[in-house]
Amino acid sequence: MSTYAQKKGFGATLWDFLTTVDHKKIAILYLIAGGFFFLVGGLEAIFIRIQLAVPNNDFVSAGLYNEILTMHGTTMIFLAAMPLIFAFMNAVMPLQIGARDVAFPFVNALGFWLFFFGGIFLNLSWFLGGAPDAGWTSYASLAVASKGHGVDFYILGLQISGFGTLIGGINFLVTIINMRAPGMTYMRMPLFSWTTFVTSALILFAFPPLTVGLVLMMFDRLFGAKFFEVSMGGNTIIWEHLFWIFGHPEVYILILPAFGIFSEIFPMFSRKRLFGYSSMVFATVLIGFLGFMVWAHHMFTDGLGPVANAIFAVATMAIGVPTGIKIFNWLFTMWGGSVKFTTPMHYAVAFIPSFVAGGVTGVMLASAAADYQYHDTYFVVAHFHYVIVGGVVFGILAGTHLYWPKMFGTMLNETMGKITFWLFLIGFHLTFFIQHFLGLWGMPRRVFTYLPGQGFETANMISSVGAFFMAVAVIVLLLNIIITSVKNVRVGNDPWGDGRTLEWSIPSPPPFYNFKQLPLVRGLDAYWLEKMDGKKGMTPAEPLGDIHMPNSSFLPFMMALGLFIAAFGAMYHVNDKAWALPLLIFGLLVTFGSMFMRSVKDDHGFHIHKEDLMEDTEKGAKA
Amino acid sequence: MTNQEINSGNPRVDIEYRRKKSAEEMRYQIVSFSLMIFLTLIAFAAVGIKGFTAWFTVPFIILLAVVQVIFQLYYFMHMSHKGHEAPSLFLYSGLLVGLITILAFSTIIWW
Amino acid sequence: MKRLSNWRLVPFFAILALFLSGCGKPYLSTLQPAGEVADMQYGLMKLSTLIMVGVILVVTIIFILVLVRFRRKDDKIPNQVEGSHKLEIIWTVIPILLLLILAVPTVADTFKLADVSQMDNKNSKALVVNVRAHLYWWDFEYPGKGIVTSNELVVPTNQKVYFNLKSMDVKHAFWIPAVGGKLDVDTDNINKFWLEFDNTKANEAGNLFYGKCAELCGPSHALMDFKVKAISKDKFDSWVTAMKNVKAPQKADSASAQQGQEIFNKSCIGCHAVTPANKMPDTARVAPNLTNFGDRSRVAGILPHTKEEVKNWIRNPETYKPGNKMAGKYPQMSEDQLNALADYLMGLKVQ
Amino acid sequence: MHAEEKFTYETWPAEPEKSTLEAKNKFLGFWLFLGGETVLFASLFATYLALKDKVPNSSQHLAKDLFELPLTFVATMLLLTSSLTSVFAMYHMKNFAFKKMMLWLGITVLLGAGFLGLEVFEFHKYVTEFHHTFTSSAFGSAFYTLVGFHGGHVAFGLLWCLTLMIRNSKRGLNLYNAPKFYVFSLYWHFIDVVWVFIFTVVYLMGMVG
Ligand code: HEA
Ligand code: HEA
Ligand code: HEC
Ligand code: CUA
Ligand SMILES: [Cu+2]
Repeated sequence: MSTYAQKKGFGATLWDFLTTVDHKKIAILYLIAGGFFFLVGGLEAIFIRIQLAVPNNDFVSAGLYNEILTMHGTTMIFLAAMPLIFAFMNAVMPLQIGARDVAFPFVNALGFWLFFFGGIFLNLSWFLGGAPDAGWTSYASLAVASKGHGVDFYILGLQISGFGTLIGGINFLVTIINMRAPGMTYMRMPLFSWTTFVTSALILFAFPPLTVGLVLMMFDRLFGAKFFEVSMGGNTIIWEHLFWIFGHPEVYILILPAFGIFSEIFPMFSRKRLFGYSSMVFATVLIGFLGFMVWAHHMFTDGLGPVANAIFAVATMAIGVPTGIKIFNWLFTMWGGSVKFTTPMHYAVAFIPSFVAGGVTGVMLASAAADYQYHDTYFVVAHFHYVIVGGVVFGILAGTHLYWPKMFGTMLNETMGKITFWLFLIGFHLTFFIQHFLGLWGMPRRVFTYLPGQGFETANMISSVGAFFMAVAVIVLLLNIIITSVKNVRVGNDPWGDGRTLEWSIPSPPPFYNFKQLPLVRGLDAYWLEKMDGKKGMTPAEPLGDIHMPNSSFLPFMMALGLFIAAFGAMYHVNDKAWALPLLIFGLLVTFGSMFMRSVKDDHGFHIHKEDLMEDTEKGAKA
Repeated sequence: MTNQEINSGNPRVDIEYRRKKSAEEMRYQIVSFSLMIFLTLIAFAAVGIKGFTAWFTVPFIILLAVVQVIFQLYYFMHMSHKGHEAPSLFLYSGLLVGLITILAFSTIIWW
Repeated sequence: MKRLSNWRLVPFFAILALFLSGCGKPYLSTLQPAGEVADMQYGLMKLSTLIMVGVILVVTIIFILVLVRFRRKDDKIPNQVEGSHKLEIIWTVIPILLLLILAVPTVADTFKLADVSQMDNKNSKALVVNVRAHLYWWDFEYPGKGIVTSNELVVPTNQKVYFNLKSMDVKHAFWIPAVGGKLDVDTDNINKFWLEFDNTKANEAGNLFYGKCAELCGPSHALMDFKVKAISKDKFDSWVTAMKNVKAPQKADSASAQQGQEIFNKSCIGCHAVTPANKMPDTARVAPNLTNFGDRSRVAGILPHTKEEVKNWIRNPETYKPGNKMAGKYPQMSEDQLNALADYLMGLKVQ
Repeated sequence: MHAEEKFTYETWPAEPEKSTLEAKNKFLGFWLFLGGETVLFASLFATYLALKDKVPNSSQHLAKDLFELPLTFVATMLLLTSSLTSVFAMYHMKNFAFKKMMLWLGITVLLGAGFLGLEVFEFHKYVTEFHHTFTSSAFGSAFYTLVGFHGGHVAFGLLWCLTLMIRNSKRGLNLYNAPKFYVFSLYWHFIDVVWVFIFTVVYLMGMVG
């Protein structure tokens, strides 16, 4: 492989990654950055659990606790879970639909850098006077009252990274609509690509309300607007609505791709096609649609009135139906199959009871009158960690093991993988199961401590112990990654042996142009069909020809950097710092200058010639 | 995925046909522009002329706006042409989400 | 295999039993409801838990069967089944039915809990309490009775009590777990709801329920507790009369207390009132009303009600409630002055 | 068809905005973006409706005191007409008439600039005569944010169009830049769509009371 496998120096590799527009490399960037933020968020979780292990603890102070709590939620949702999911969407979806590239490689890179700089900006708050402390929901009255720059970091950081997510979503949508391989109809698309599609659509419609909410909050905090100032006619409920109109779809943005990953794993390791494929597709779309109709279930105790509460309660319950359809389809995919318990399959199997437990408590929460008791207690904390950790994090961990060979060309160690799994599973249930009861016994959430004698001691201790199991599990995973990367045993196209979809029909990692010739797709599970017909690979849909590829570019990095700089200017401008306004203008100039450069300099990309491709084949055959 | 040739074998015939098509479309567009201006005039008149109640005027001018926007979308932005299935799907989905938002904000923000 | 699945069910029943037995503390737990509202909500909890456990059971049984029966044993390729319409209809329709069973009482109860028509009824004798939440403390006003008390709500049992909730700074939430679900205390608007305190249950709980702030409101959100003294109607009426009788600040009875009163009148009275008929507009009530401080069960909602803790609190409120609005607003007190103040405050009793 | 290919009137494709994969992607991607923008503006409209006339005291002006028909009418006419002129531009783009396209785009820019000028004048008037500012009330904040977001979109559109025109003035039409012009015109119509709702919901409904 002439162009791909060349050894490069560190500087060259770094430059390569800073300028890359290749979706597979961007996937790796997302994986690294998301993984890093997962560790940060996890460390914050550990601090939370240490503080709450015993009553009246003073491991951290009250104010600091609120910062840790806020940053834990914000980091995990926006900077860990979403980017990790984006990593898999980037790495796998184009391969699954048989595309050479995504629709907008440049925009794809820009999306990553915006997320990255937004995340860095947010976390710099720790070193620049304090992190945001109004909860990840940042409800307006408290957020506007919050002193210092913490909440400003939240507003600006999320604004920048949210914009990255939005354009990333558009890119995936266009890729799926326009760039499917010949024969890859919508109803032949693997479920992970389907969930990518629906998730991207949710992103497209859910992020604008967040953007508006953040803009209003920014105007209030930095430019003297009065949206949330009640004495000036403002209204804080506006923020809550905007946040949750975004926030509820957001949780499905997280869970649907995880569902997608599991929908790949169950058929693979059961050697059986997905049970009820079309109803799975239908359920995915339905969940996405209903996801926009239920946001006010987070606001049952706001006093919106019984009519609104009743409507939103019933609408929320309805989501249980399509989700149930999925659960049973997965179970019946395994039914009658030939189930092999690889590490990814462990996660997939454990996901079912864990997620169902979290899902049904969700339906309990949906019962508005009863939610007056659950709301803002540890019962809710238990609910959402059951769905998020038992669903999203399990999905991410499963995906990591499953797609690692495809992304890096080497397998993670299975034994260590299973150790990670068991430790994490035990720790997870230990931590969060008992929290249901804490909530019911009367423990509110977001408390930095609790007084002795209320019956919360034992349960909190158990919960904290569980968190450490998860920490050890994560450390084993890190060791696994290091050890296997050092050994670097190369693997072939289909290292699991049970691959069903297109990504397993090409080398691991794939060449930078993915498919030498676009494959002809003859049905669902295209690669499996060919294998069952006794063929070794896909039948090409086109003769070998030149391939058009995009050029690398440093501009995405610069555009994001510009906004990062400008954000500092906007923030310190309220302190009457003389340099703030110039900094703001300078940052915006960098961004708009880069955009200008991009639009005036034609970029036609380049072509890989037929001859080089043939040479590649020969070398590949020899290697 | 390279594109199929859209033109027929004989470029001249094709060009003639296309010219005629675009000229025809241009006529539609001018008509719809005139209608848009006309609708705008009515809307402003409905507000400018005293004597209508708000209960009549508000729904009426909103209706005029909706009609006018449909002209914009279907004639100026060519949504009536084929190949706009995905754009319409997403535009209408966005519209749906937006309308629900507006409905919520005019009912359950209080007052 | 059958035995195995039965064995696996044991923990679920154990959990169910634990859940329904209602553990936790009687003055705090939502699982030991002590009033009509909490009862209703507990009923919904039980119903929904029952449904959910049923769902989990079904899933678990299928799950275990799959895990046991379909492990890979050989390299045979299983039958590639596309799906089954019959099954799909079953697992669409049954959940819909289950959800309907839950939805109907949910909607009914939601409307019942929101019924505050008695409040607006001019002729009704319903008891109304105006609750005002401040950063880390609670103010309770009994309109029509002309009395105010803080941090300790006093209510009669076995009758509906209606609440008007209003926040004076940021958003809080008013929650008495054992008696009923919470309602947000918003900055934008007054929220209304009702609770009912059951007499027998109140006695079991020692007539004292725990109340909490359930919405993140700043550093001391965790410490924004209050207490609810739920007493019989007669006792409540006599308490109201006793409170009303305090027309002027109560006279201190000992020398030390008298000294304390002087200090108090110099340094503290600017914020704290010691008469129950607080005529100031609500925005001017910046500190808890201390008229009946001696009758309370906690200092500042959290500390044990002892002289020592009163002194500690005044010495340095910041260590007990970070970010509270009292710290640093009055001169540093000497040990003697603290003693005197504590004596005075502990003597402020109406009953 | 390659993007760099040179064309003549005869060989120019019927739908230049969709003749290459890149163009198709751009076309679709932009439409999707407009779908997102719809939600963005809907959120702003919703906020405005919730905060309309929400002022701290009765000395401040309400919508019905501020707005005037003539100004809004002229602004509306400018913007609506500019929508038509950009349709003309696209008509000539499809006929491979580069000069005419540029002319109409130029007119579009002028009309847009006129609109923007009126808006600045209007804002200036509210601030100086009525003391209705961005910070004077929640109503003020919501009004300037909604109308300002639209104005910002107009301003961005003008810069975009000018950049496209200057950049491509010497090179004529090809399949690389034709989709860009087309996408710009979509954007411009969308701004017009938003304005239709602004003049209806903010100005006309504001005057009705
Ligand atoms: C991945 C994330 C995720 C997912 C998937 C879900 C899924 C669901 N959530 Fe959850 N939720 C959160 C993340 C998530 N949630 C978060 C983060 C919060 C807190 C935010 C904050 O305040 O900080 C929250 C809070 C939250 C609340 C607000 C609680 C409160 O603050 O008072 C509610 C209320 O209705 C709710 C409901 C639901 C429901 C009904 C589902 C449903 O989608 C679940 C559907 C699944 C099932 C039901 C199980 C499988 C189905 C079957 C086996 C079929 C048979 C089932 C039945 C008949 C019931 N969630
Ligand atoms: C994707 C979302 C996500 C994930 C994965 C998690 C994961 C975890 N969360 Fe949570 N959490 C939230 C989203 C998430 N969380 C949200 C949104 C809130 C609400 C915030 C709010 O109220 O505003 C919340 C709140 C929250 C609370 C409630 C706090 C409160 O209300 O006061 C608690 C308490 O137990 C908690 C615990 C945990 C734990 C123990 C984990 C564990 O699963 C974490 C496991 C991971 C690790 C343990 C990582 C191990 C790391 C290391 C070992 C470090 C090594 C370091 C180096 C090598 C550098 N989280
Ligand atoms: C700035 C006004 C202010 C001043 C001056 C002030 N306090 Fe306070 N005080 C408060 C506030 C506010 C609280 C509630 C604190 C909390 O719970 O967060 C409080 C709480 C208390 C409490 C606990 C009340 C309860 O309901 O349990 C006591 C006792 C008290 N103050 C005594 C004093 C004394 C004695 C002084 C004078 C030496 C004093 N205060 C001066 C504002 C003030
Ligand atoms: Cu008040 Cu929390
Ligand atoms: Cu939700």
